[in-house]
Amino acid sequence: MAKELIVFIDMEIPEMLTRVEALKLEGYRLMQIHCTRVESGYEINYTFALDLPSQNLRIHIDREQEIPSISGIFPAAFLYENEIHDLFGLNITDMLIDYHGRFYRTSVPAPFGQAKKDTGGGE
Amino acid sequence: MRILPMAKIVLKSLFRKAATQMYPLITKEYYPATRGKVLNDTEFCIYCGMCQRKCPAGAIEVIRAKRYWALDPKRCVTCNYCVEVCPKKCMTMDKRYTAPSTN
Amino acid sequence: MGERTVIPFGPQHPVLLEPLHLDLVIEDEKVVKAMPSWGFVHRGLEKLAEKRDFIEFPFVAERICGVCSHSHGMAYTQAIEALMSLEIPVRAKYLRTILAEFSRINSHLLWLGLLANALGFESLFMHCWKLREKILDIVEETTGGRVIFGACRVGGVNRDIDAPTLARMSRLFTGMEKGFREIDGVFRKDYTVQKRLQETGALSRADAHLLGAVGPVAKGSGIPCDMRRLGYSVYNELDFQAVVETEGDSYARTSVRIKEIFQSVGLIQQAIAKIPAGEVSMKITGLPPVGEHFEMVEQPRGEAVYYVKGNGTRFLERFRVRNSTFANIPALLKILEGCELSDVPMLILSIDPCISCAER
Amino acid sequence: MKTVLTIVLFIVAAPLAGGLMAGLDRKAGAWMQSRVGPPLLQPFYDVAKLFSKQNIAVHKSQKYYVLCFLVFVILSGALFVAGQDLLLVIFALTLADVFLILGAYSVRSPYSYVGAERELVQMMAYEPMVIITAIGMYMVTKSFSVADIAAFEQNLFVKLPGIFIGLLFVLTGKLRKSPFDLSMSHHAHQEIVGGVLTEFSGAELAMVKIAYWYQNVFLLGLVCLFFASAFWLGVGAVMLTFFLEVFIDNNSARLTWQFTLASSWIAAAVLGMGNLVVLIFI
Repeated sequence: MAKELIVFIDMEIPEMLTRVEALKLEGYRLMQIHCTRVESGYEINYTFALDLPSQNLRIHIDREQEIPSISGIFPAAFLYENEIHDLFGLNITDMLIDYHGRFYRTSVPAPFGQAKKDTGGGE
Repeated sequence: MRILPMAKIVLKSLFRKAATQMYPLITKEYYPATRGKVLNDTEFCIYCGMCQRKCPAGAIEVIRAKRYWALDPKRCVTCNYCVEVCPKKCMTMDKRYTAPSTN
Repeated sequence: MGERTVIPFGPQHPVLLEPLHLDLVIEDEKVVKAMPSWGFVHRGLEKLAEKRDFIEFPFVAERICGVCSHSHGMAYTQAIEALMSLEIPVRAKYLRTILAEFSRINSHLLWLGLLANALGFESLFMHCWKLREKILDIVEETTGGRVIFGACRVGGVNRDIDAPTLARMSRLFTGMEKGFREIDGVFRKDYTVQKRLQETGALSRADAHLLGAVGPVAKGSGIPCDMRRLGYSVYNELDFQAVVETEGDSYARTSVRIKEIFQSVGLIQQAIAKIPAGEVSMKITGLPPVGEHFEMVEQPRGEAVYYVKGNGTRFLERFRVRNSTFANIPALLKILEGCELSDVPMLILSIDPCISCAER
Repeated sequence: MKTVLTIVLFIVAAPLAGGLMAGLDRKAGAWMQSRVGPPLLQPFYDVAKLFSKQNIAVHKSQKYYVLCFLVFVILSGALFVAGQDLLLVIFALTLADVFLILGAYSVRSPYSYVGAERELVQMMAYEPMVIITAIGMYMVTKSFSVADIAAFEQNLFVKLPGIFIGLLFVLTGKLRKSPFDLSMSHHAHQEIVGGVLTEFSGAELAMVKIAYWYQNVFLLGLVCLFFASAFWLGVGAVMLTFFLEVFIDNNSARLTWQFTLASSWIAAAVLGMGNLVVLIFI
């Protein structure tokens, strides 16, 4: 996908929620949600698409912060949110279907949430 | 809507040779490019460990001091990358697969 | 109103070859509710990107899935190339596209076989897979791998395909088209198959959009959601239209996939006719810069979203895959509600699930 | 004395014939699917292996139900070859099936339950047609006794073509072939796994398989009865029927129980009852 078609918009949680509702009314579909660990905490990307170009809403959060679920607006979001909860250990509230940490059966709890170790490649 | 459109195919197959083969009794013709299994001609190997470092599956173990080279066939994903990076070109990709074992 | 029973369906079930577990609440034989759970094959491949050199990682990315492996490799390499602003040789792009369409035919034939199997139609199942074998053979001959092609490398493809072989690849379909037409006739005209597929698992256009369905599921409900229209690789130079059906039932989804087989044949022939001479790979210098990139590709099963974030080292900061199965699960739950128990395997298959893709 | 010998011959030879038929079924099916297929004697190897397996019964009573199933299948076959009342034979076979269903109900497995329910539906689907067959045979030969029917000098098929075709229709379900292999399929590629047989294992499963061999021989004997006046014609009809069932199996998808029930009853009403009505007026 051409780079110019992807727009990243940084915002706060309340603003994000109103924006998501507006996007739904405009006929966007939820493309994906993903979380990335950054130095100051975590950032969550919400990608929406209308036909083909996409919009990315991005929020920055801390580990303890509660994130309201958007599965009430886009029902399909519950899968992504459970994934983020299980892999990063973040608190997402009011999910449509909450697996309470039993979505992924990982041997280590929240494996993606831990700080990156200095690895030199290989095993 | 048609009744029994499959009948033609089924009847044709009934009187033709089966498409399957009795592997491993009969092995198929492999292509020159087929990635079957990794072989190393240790006579020319300098045990540099390049293959070990590059292997995405961590299947190769090289100990330079002991002139030791081993491949764990269960971990190997036959991606051919070790063969590509080998500086001495002593590693080859055999086009035959590892034979099945019964035990 | 009958007694409610919960039937555990999967993760190991003879019909459902994917490690997906569903708790089906049934009333007599009617499914009232379906509750999914998974996590049986989570391998942490996204995390592995932090430990593997970005040049070596296509091998891992391809192994996310065994059927659409080529499109995973293609998506990963395209994402890295975009991140590094590399312009790879055009011939390499063409070769990738040709192989991607071969992989699509392979995937659809495999899926049609599995659908026939779920319907208890063994001979059709075997026949689809017999056709698929020819595709796999030519792919093995040209790339070296039957299932995992291993063709995509950052900066191009691993080996060139010479002109006579390309011509043979194009000619292959003159013989195979008859076979495709035969199975098309069975899937779309056979009374028993029609009886099972038509009007089961209907998904309206609005629902498909709201639930974020992608790929043949969305196309079957009338949404022309085909990422190839973005024109990545060389799709902008090829002439094609997204296949769309409007009924939204299992029959529509089957039709979409059968039509896509014919479409892929056309795309391969177009690409082989147009392919320019030249290099097939380029030398990579430098490292992925600090930055991020989204890459969308149309896999046989639907749209896949790749996200890569570089940090200026050999290892990616974050690598993320969202494949089509993940996006289609909510649609699956919707179509499972109110269906017959006997239709459950067929409906699960109708989204073409690949759990190892979805869990990575 | 002759009757006793016939019964003994049936008890010994029927499983051999049934097993060979099962092998042939798998072989012919494989050829139709472009496969090599298993050896002809594979069903015997399978059963021998099943007997050697560790015996795990989910529920104790299962064993007795399976035993009763086998005994009553053999009994119905024996009554048939002994030339007893056809109705008695049919109801003995029904009783046998009831034991299998009880066996499936005796364990708490949803797959087994659904399989048992479907088996009941299947019984409802084929039973009318089988009874019409007996009535049709009675109307032609004026006897329900298998011995009398077999000794009847005319070819029954000439007078009962509708009933014969109707019987072939329901036989598809009874022989566990697509499109009517609802409750249990030989391939186990089914939404309810093995259906009624899901919870049977080891020796019990082997016994069920042997019972099916007996039953298939008996069912094809019923087909043969239509051509009893000319023995070789009967054998030909049986072979053709068998091939046709394998062929249909490889030519159709599995249908739903609603469709099975409706189509079987329609077949019974149109072909069976139609044939009976014609018999009354000629």
